[in-house]
Amino acid sequence: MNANAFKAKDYKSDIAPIWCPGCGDYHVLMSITKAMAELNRDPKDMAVISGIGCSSRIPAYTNCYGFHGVHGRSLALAAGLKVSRPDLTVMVMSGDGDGFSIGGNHFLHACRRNIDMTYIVMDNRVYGMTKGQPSPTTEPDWDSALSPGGTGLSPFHPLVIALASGANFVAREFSGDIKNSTKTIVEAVNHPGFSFVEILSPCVTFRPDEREWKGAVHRASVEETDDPARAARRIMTDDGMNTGILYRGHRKPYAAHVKDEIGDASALEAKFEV
Amino acid sequence: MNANAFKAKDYKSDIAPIWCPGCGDYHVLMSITKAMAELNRDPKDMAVISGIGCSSRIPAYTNCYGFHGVHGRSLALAAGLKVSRPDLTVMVMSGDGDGFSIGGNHFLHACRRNIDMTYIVMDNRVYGMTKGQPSPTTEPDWDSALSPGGTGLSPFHPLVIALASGANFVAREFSGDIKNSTKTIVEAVNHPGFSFVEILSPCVTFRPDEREWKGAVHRASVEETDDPARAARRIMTDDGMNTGILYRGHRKPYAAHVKDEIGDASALEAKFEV
Amino acid sequence: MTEPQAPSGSVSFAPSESVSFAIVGTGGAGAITAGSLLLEAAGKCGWYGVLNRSVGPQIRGGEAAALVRLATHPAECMSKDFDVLIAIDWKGADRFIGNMPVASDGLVFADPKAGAVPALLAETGVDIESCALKDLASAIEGGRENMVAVGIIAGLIGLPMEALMEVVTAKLGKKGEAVVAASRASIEAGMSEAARSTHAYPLAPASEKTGKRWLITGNEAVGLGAIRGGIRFAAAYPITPATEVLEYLAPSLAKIGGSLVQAEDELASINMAIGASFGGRPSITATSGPGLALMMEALGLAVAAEVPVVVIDVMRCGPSTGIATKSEQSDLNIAVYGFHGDAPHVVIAPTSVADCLFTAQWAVHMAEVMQTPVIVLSDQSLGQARVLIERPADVAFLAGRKTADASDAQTYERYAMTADGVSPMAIPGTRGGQYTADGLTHNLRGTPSGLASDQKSQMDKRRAKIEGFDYGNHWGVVEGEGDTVVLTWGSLTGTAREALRGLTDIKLVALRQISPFPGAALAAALAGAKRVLVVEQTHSGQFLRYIRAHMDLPFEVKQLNREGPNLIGPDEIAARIMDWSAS
Amino acid sequence: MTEPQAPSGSVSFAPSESVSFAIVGTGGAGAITAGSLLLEAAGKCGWYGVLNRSVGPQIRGGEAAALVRLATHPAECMSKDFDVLIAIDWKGADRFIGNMPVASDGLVFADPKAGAVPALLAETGVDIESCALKDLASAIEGGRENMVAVGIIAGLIGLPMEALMEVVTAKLGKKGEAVVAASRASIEAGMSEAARSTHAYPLAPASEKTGKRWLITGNEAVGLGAIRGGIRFAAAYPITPATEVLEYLAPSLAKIGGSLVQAEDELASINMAIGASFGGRPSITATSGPGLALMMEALGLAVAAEVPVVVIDVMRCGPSTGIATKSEQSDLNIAVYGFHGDAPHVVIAPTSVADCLFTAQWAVHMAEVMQTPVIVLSDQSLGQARVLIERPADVAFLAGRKTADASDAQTYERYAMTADGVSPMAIPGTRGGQYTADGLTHNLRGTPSGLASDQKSQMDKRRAKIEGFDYGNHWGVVEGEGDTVVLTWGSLTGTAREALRGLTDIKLVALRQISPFPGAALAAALAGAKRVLVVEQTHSGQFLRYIRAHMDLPFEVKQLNREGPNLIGPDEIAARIMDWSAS
Ligand SMILES: Cc1ncc(C[n+]2csc(CCOP(=O)(O)OP(=O)(O)O)c2C)c(N)n1
Ligand SMILES: Cc1ncc(C[n+]2csc(CCOP(=O)(O)OP(=O)(O)O)c2C)c(N)n1
Ligand code: SF4
Ligand code: SF4
Ligand SMILES: [Mg+2]
Ligand SMILES: [Mg+2]
Repeated sequence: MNANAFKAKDYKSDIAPIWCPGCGDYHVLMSITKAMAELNRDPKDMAVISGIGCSSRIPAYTNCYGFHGVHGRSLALAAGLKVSRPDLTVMVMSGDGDGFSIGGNHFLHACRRNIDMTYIVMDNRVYGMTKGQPSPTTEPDWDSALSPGGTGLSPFHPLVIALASGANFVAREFSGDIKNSTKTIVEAVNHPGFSFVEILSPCVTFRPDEREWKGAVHRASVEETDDPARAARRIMTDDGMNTGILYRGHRKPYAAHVKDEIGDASALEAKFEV
Repeated sequence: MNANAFKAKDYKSDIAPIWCPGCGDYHVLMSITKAMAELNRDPKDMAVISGIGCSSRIPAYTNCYGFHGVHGRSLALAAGLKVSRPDLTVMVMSGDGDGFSIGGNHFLHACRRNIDMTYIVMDNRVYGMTKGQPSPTTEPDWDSALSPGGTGLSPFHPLVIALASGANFVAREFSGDIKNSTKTIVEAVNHPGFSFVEILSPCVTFRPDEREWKGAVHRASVEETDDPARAARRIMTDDGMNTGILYRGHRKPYAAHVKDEIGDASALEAKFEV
Repeated sequence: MTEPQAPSGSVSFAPSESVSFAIVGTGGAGAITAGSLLLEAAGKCGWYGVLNRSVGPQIRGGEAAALVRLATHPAECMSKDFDVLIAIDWKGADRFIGNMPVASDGLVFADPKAGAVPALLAETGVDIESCALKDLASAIEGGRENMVAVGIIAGLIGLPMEALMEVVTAKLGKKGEAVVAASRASIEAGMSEAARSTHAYPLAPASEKTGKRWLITGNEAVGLGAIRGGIRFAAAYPITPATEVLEYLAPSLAKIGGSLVQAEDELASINMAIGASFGGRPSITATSGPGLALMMEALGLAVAAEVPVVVIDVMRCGPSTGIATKSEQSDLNIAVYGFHGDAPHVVIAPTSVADCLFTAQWAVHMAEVMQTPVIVLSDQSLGQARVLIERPADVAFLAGRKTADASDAQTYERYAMTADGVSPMAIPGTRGGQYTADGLTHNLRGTPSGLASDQKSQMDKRRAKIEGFDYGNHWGVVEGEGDTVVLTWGSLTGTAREALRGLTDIKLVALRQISPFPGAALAAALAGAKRVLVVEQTHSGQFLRYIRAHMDLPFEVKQLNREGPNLIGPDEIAARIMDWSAS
Repeated sequence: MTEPQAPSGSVSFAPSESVSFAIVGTGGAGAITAGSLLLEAAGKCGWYGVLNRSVGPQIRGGEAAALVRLATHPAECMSKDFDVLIAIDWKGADRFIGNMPVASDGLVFADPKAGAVPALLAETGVDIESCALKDLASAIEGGRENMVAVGIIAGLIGLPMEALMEVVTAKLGKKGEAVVAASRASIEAGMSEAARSTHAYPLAPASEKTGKRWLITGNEAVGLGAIRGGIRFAAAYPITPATEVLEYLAPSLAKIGGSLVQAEDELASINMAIGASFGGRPSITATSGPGLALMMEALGLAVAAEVPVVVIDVMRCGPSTGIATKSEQSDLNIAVYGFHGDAPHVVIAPTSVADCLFTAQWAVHMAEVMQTPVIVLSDQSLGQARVLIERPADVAFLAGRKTADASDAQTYERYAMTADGVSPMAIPGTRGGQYTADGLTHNLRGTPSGLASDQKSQMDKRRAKIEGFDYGNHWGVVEGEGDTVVLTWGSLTGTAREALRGLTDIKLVALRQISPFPGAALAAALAGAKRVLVVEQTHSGQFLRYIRAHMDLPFEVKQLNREGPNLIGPDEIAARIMDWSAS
């Protein structure tokens, strides 16, 4: 029951998504706005930051402050914002191409830096926006114009990378499961430090096979852990389809050093006087 | 015993290193040239690729083909080279700044792509070339001008990242231990796919405390494994100072598709004829 | 080749040299398929033509339109308006109909069942005929509205059934005879509709006796030209509107023994290409503005380390992410000047879709011979246009890298001074050629150096090789005579040519070679000019600024420039010129 | 302030207005420490001066030299040669001694125990006196050779002991009296040596009655200026020679409640700065050429999304990695033109070390007021020079961003059209101001749009705000009168000023504002010019090319340009001017 001042609709803008009918990202938009309502923060105090891709279009569909930046750099934009504005709730929304391909380095370092924000990647295992090329999470045998016959590369384990590089909260959800997605996002935002949620979100246009995901996902059978090594091992050996919160750590979030009181620059002059 | 045609000195150039006296990288230079002699490949068929940093100066000190590229991109240079010239033995040499900070994304993707080459990172936990700033492997409390009082960030686990992203061979060595470093490099080069060797190599100028490493390193007490999840768990819980080969996998190396026979472009015209 | 027929309309109309039509409908309605079919069939009849698509922001399911122009002569740009506009449906039409003007003597075909004709269009007073696309199609077993539309257009312009069916059979034959028959029936239904129309737009037979047509996009032509030139390695990161270059190269390189690697980002793709080229393989990548921006640091490395590499930049609207699917010429600045430090290199631009092939091949040749990066400035309007052209001539340019021979001398100097500034490059595997390529200031061997003398001599050498190269007469296009000149570059060349058709005493000068600046050649081409109209698709006038920087302009200069996505049309150029002539 | 003394030499020499000396020795020998000490002491006496270092490629332990010039007037560039060169040792001297000419009436002090004077130097026939640095130092308990060298120089130029001891005590006092005493004894020993010399180079007392001196580097001055302007967030990725800007900002920002984040690379650092600025904090980053190249894509985003941000580019020798520790002005092109698409923004350049403060502060002001990226082109010669200057004047410029007020209206348009092109920006937290900043072509609200009208109106707006801004009289420097003009920019301004000292009827015009091009102001400054010498530190003449692109040059133009690391000197400029005047 949500007895809060804000409802999910208060977090939705009036801009019509460009997404294809049936795209999983519609569900993610529902989940994040529902989660925001649960969190009950005023939309004016929330920021949704993204890069480029179908998924990355999401900020403008919310009623929060948003930044639709360049491809792959959302985490860096968000880091600057959160460090200098610790009062804001910052969510970063990305896709598997934006986040794990071009944006991979910022992912590593965001996890390590452990700034208090939430990173949600809508993983559809394809570059949707550019019309169907393999991403780091794409299966090795997926055929496409750019990689005829498939890349032959084993897909990435984003959750393991997150763990190995220091993320403080790691979860996987399925876009169609709005209830659990919402719950997990609320937990992720509330958890201090850098929280990472991978949401499996089908691209019905370039990966029609992903409509099958609905039947394939299942809740994680084991409890979440706070031991990164155990969590990593578990994820490395699972089938990639189990959802839920997998790891919740206790690392100290990044300390921003920003004081509210802005000091006087003239104090800095003494150093130079001869 | 090395009864080979080539000796270590055949792999050394006549160019004097710019390194500070006592720098660990001198030892790494010895180890790689010794390893090359063991491998007994003609220097003309070897390529040593690097980025920018004190450590990245190493190619010109060998007598192989070398490419001293831009900061952080050595793995990409090397990937292009090896895919189009599978006949060459390709070694990539980097530093903790070059390889794990600016070069982090290429590291992730090189591991995943699993091209048959060897990646050696001279980890001194500092940016030596730019005179002493913290790198991703630097301890959180290490004081410097750029991060007074330390960064407060927990250091990276490069070996775990390598495992999580699919490297096929993972090892750690200490530069001062030339015998083991040499042996491990030989194994790394001989192992198919992407091999990663982190060599702890002290920066005596900006990290004089690293002279203590000599006493701190110790051989790994457990046998190498071919189970990445086990290896990851082990490394995540070790003290960062145990050396040896930690993981040797069986993933299929990247298939380059390059044929020796170059076909005729005129065959491509039919497609366009109306 | 089948001969074009007389138009099937009852009234007789004078055949014209060019006809334009648009087929609109939501994605899935098959507008693009219909346009392609008509284009290819026209090719079989010896006509020329071009197809552009206009699509909405939706990834799928939004509005789409096939914009087609057919002509008796090579024609790559659209006319200023359409003779026929046919709508399968009107969904989202408000968003684009303003950009698709129908000629005053044109015709709109609309199915009343598809809803009302948009007010914006109806208000122009253009003739509107209704035709029951839906009913006609559903009356046929397996019939499709877009095929009925094909029939209508074919009927109006006189495109013969046989040519259409040749294409249909090649495309759909595999699906069985029923499908082919349904298409034929649909087309026939459309043709009957056309015959009932009070209008017709017959296209005259192809004027020149020419060889077979090719149907190709600029992006494909660039890829084929690159391979012809010798490219055997490509590194790829997808980006609109360059992705098709990469998607063409992937299977094509595989066929001839080359390879393409999909990189994690553009920083990787350009470095991969440089690495492969260091290994002796001519290498390429393709991107658009945002990706090019990310490649500039490594391109500087290729300049300093003297590694050949070709970058195709298929320009789109900028700045930043801009409009990914629309054209602009606004990457001229970054391509020429976007390096830190002084970095001589080459920038060229194809002047037409057909020329994409030549220009890409020339690019490979120059990159390899001069050991330099070459940036090719194509753009969305070339890259994604599908055109009917004559088979491009074979070009002699090949990758001809000056390499060092094996030797025991141990005295190899990678960056040795030479008369032409190009030093023989040892390819890994060459005995005695070992060296380390370096982006730091270096001496003759490549060893990093802080000496002023090394910095100077290597910079002099790198400049000399670019400035001393013989660019032949490929620097640009000069057509016609007159003291009034239209000066343009790249993709607008075709537009300018079209504008000057029929005008006399006007000279067309267009640059294919952007950098190094072809100063002497351009000065010669402009000698005697009294008035020069500089035409470019940028907001700030980058091209004119660039020219000013390099030469005096001792004549009256006017500027016709505009940002995208609204392309400068032949009519605008002509109007400006007429205006001038009048005054 | 202590008064300068008469030189202690036995013969009397006429005091001069400027004296230059070099102290050389391997790293660890303390040459730089000695030079710094002398500079700071000179500041206490009211002199001006500058210290540059010359270091070898070795990271540590290689050759190092302190190059110092002291003068009675503000002086930031080195003289063409040195009056005194003193060597603690000669290791690696071959590599640099050719770049350190000693004046014909100069003096070399050498310790025979440090080995033979390099032939290159000895052959010049310059006077060489031997002095037993080693022996003198070891005769003193805790004595150091570099302190003896300090004494020698001080003696030769007439720098009083009290000033030196003031500095020594401040620096070494904590280490105990013995250390201070040893320094004093070493300096005294040196002074006695100087007294025995047949030479002396007395410096005249500071000419103008001025206030206290500051001792500051260009990199520090930029940092302080930025903070004065309102910067409260910095993102950092180290790179020579910009690292000191960041290393200055880190603790300084912490002191006043700002913060600095070390990023993983330059792609991250620029995006962090943009993100922080989106949040309302004036933000900055500093880098050099290779890093700037990596930032260009995101700078385009800042243009399109209209986010204020300041980037300090401390230029070094290019292209590619070039020479990290040496100066050049060759990033002008990339700073002005290095964007894909048309991207109006601001580029300015400090004209001296002292001006680094003003220029950085102005940069912050303009970035914030115009909501635009501002690139500041400093260079290694400014950034790493340590100079004695007067306390820079307080400047009124402050970050003054036009923000949107809280509202319930729900009609906020982030990119609304306004008279000056600047739209009020809602800072996150502002009620009713929610919007999404976007790098795609967008409408007034920021929603992505493919419409030609949106592309045009937003581009017009962005250009208007940059071109319509009132840059006041800060666009440049105009000094002197005459129809012969020296035209330069940035760091060479001081060099040119120095060159024109003593010459009459020559005008100095230097640009601080590079882009937008200050056309009207420059044209006014050049009105009546007959001859213009354009001076710049680039190989290709980027600056002249840039000017040509924007204005006609109706006068005789000569060019004095050269790549780094060999800096253009005042003597060269003067020679070119004299040459002209003669002809
Ligand atoms: C620098 C740069 N390179 C490439 C692109 C082209 N591009 C746009 S979106 C995209 C991939 C998006 O994939 P993903 O993040 O998985 O998003 P999706 O569309 O699948 O939701 C690419 C490559 C770009 N805009 N900028
Ligand atoms: C694009 C770019 N950014 C920054 C630099 C400056 N830079 C040179 S080396 C270096 C760090 C090197 O650190 P590491 O790789 O650890 O090498 P080390 O010197 O410690 O061996 C940096 C930041 C550069 N050359 N290029
Ligand atoms: S292309 Fe795929 S990811 Fe993009 S909107 Fe369509 S379904 Fe969604
Ligand atoms: S600074 Fe450190 S890493 Fe660099 S050469 Fe010196 S000791 Fe080695
Ligand atoms: Mg995706
Ligand atoms: Mg290091």
